[in-house]
Amino acid sequence: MKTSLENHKIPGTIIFDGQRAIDGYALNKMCFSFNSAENRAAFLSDPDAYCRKFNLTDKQREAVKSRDVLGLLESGGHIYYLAKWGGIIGLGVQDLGAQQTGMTVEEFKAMLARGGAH
Amino acid sequence: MKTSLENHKIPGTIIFDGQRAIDGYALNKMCFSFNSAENRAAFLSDPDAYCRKFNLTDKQREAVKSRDVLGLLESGGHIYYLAKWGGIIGLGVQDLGAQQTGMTVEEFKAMLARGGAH
Amino acid sequence: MATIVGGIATSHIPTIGKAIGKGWCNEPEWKPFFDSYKPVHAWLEKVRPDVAVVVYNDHGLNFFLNNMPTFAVGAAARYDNSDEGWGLNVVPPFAGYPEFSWGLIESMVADEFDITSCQEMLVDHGFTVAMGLLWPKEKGPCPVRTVPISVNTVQSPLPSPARCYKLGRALGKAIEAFDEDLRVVVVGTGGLSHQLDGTRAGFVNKDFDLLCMEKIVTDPEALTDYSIPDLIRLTGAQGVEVIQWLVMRGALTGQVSKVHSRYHGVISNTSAAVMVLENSCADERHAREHVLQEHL
Amino acid sequence: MATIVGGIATSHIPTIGKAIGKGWCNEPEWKPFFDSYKPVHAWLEKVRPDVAVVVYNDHGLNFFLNNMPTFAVGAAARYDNSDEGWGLNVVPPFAGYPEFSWGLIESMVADEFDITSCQEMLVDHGFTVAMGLLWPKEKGPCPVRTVPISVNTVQSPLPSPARCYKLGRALGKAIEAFDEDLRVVVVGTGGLSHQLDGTRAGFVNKDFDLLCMEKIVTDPEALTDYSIPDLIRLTGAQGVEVIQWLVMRGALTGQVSKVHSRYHGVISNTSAAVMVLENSCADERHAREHVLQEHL
Ligand SMILES: [Fe+3]
Ligand SMILES: [Fe+3]
Repeated sequence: MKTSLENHKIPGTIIFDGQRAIDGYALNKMCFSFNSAENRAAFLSDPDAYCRKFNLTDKQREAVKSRDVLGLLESGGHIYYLAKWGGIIGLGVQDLGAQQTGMTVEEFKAMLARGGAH
Repeated sequence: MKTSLENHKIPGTIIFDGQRAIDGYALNKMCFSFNSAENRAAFLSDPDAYCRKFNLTDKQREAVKSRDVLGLLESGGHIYYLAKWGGIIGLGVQDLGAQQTGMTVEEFKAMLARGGAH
Repeated sequence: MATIVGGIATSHIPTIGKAIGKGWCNEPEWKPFFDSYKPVHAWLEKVRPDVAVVVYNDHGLNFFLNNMPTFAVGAAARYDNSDEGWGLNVVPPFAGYPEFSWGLIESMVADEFDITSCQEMLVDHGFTVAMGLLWPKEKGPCPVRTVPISVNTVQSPLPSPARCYKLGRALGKAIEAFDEDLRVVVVGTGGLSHQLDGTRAGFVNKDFDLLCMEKIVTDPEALTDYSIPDLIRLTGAQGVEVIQWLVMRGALTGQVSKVHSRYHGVISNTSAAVMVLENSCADERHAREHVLQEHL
Repeated sequence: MATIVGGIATSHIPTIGKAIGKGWCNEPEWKPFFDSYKPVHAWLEKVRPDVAVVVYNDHGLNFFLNNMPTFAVGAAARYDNSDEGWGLNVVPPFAGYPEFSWGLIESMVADEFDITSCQEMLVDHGFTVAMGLLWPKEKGPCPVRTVPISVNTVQSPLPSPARCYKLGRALGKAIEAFDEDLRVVVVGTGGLSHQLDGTRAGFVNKDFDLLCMEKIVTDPEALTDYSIPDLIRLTGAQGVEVIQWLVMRGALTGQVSKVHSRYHGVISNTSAAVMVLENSCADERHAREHVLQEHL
């Protein structure tokens, strides 16, 4: 599939286009379920079983296990849904940002305090 | 509220416009639940309790009890959702049509066989 | 590039679904009806589409009033049918084609249609009865992948006939822009005249049905002059489903040839009809596009 | 007839919602930010709107990918907030105004916007944080009824800036056509520049933010020349939320006066800003409509 956005690749972001939506549907559906406290508790009590219940791919389950945000984005996760997963495991948007940019959280926050990345 | 369709009143039909949608939301939500066999059984075991669970108005509960199709349409039911309720209580679209037009089912079917109403 | 081989318009009356499920197609009462789909099958065997884009309306299986789209396009790998509540048999799932769906959605959104995308979507009798008529299970596994497009015929305001026709034009352009060598048939389901609600229940308008069947071939723009209230008055409150025929027709080129057409009279409460339109080449579309633009 | 008193653009950063919930508005770190909403409150007390139409984006509370609208308009009597999964306090419900919502939906569908109508709809921080900033609970019960309008910023393809601006124009026309003596404020929430995903996470573009804040007043059409990929590049993947500002601006007349404007720099990961635009009279809109038509 050639999408119009693939003709506009933008360095440093991962456009959530049709192909990513296809790849990530199960992962995003799992993360969407985290709007419910009951589901968050179920995930925490056995994360891998919860991932299997939603039919995540091996790669996605591995990325969940290793908290690999870029890996989850590449395999179709949308950042809005992934943020719900992040919330459960104690990763806020600045922790997610730090990890993706290879900074410590302090470095990432300091960078934002200086007006952000350019 | 003045809707554009109220300026186009059409004799013999009941346009499902915004005002009817407002009036009928609970009723339609109840009927939509009848896509599930379990919910259909719950309705049949105690219809009025099921109506109350969905917060139908007194008028709507009365119309459900007396199987008053025109009354249900007037109070905001949509025919597609009401058809699901009809299915439960053994009223197909021709039974519904007969009731609304004041015919027997045989008369209504015969009218359709002659090419329908005009 | 993908090619549109043509369009099919067909009723989707639940009773037909029941007859299919019961295997009644050779019963005397049903044989003339089902036989009238034989030329459709012959044409489909000739043109061999890879994909069917099926424009229909959901009757309260997948969509509810809490989130009711005007135009919803399926983008799933598989579409399940499900219990509609009043006893129609549930049929096996249909194959989707999400990459193609996304190609269509991208193009239509770029053309300023405000599409709802559905990566999971139950298809009701508006879709399944048409599929069962066009590709009967007796003839083997269904040879096409599908893209369901659901048009709001539940909650007023409905999209106007003119808007539906324009959606069809954007759909045709989107299909032809898809960068794979595919053969695509566009199906519009629903109608013709009928009304289920109110004191005019049982309303049928054969004259208007025949007019629609004529104009849809030769002069579809004439049908876009009707408003939704016009259509309700002329074809019945549920007869407005004919707007799906207009989406189908819009996806074809300006000139089409009528391969097959049959008006059946009333089945259950509804005028039943089927038509097959063969598409002219895409160049024809582009030549006509300008003229259409002025008309609408 | 209803009158549009003006428009407000504001960020809706979750951290602000947290600060509101904790009552931090007089903490040294937060006071300058919250104080910058005092001129907004003064203006609202002057113009006394009856209704707020709030154009925002859902971040995965109410809408999921199985049924993802481009433009969704609330038509409920009450809008509940709910647990978003990552710890923001749930705030009390907001009053809706379904009759007004239907007036807007009817008019916008007649103008060929393919609206999704929502008779039940959870509103997330994109809506609630803005409401909490504009009508703080300390000042008493919220004096406005609301119509939430959610714009798809999740699933590509997103509606283009030009399409969003046109939606705004149709919205403005719809509001003014509503046959009751109402005072309406249109709120656009979101932005400005920020990016949460990818190796460019933490991206901020103050220059572009300031450009947006200038152009939204004097020359909003200039912003409609950007494509979505342009915006992603210039304002960050999530900075595209500025399309909601464009919907708001489209609903106002051609000429507006800037009552208040403040750029705050980065809060959490996002450039925060607030603006108040007072609307010119409706006649102004109609005079400009023709010119806009040619531009777009
Ligand atoms: Fe139908
Ligand atoms: Fe946001």
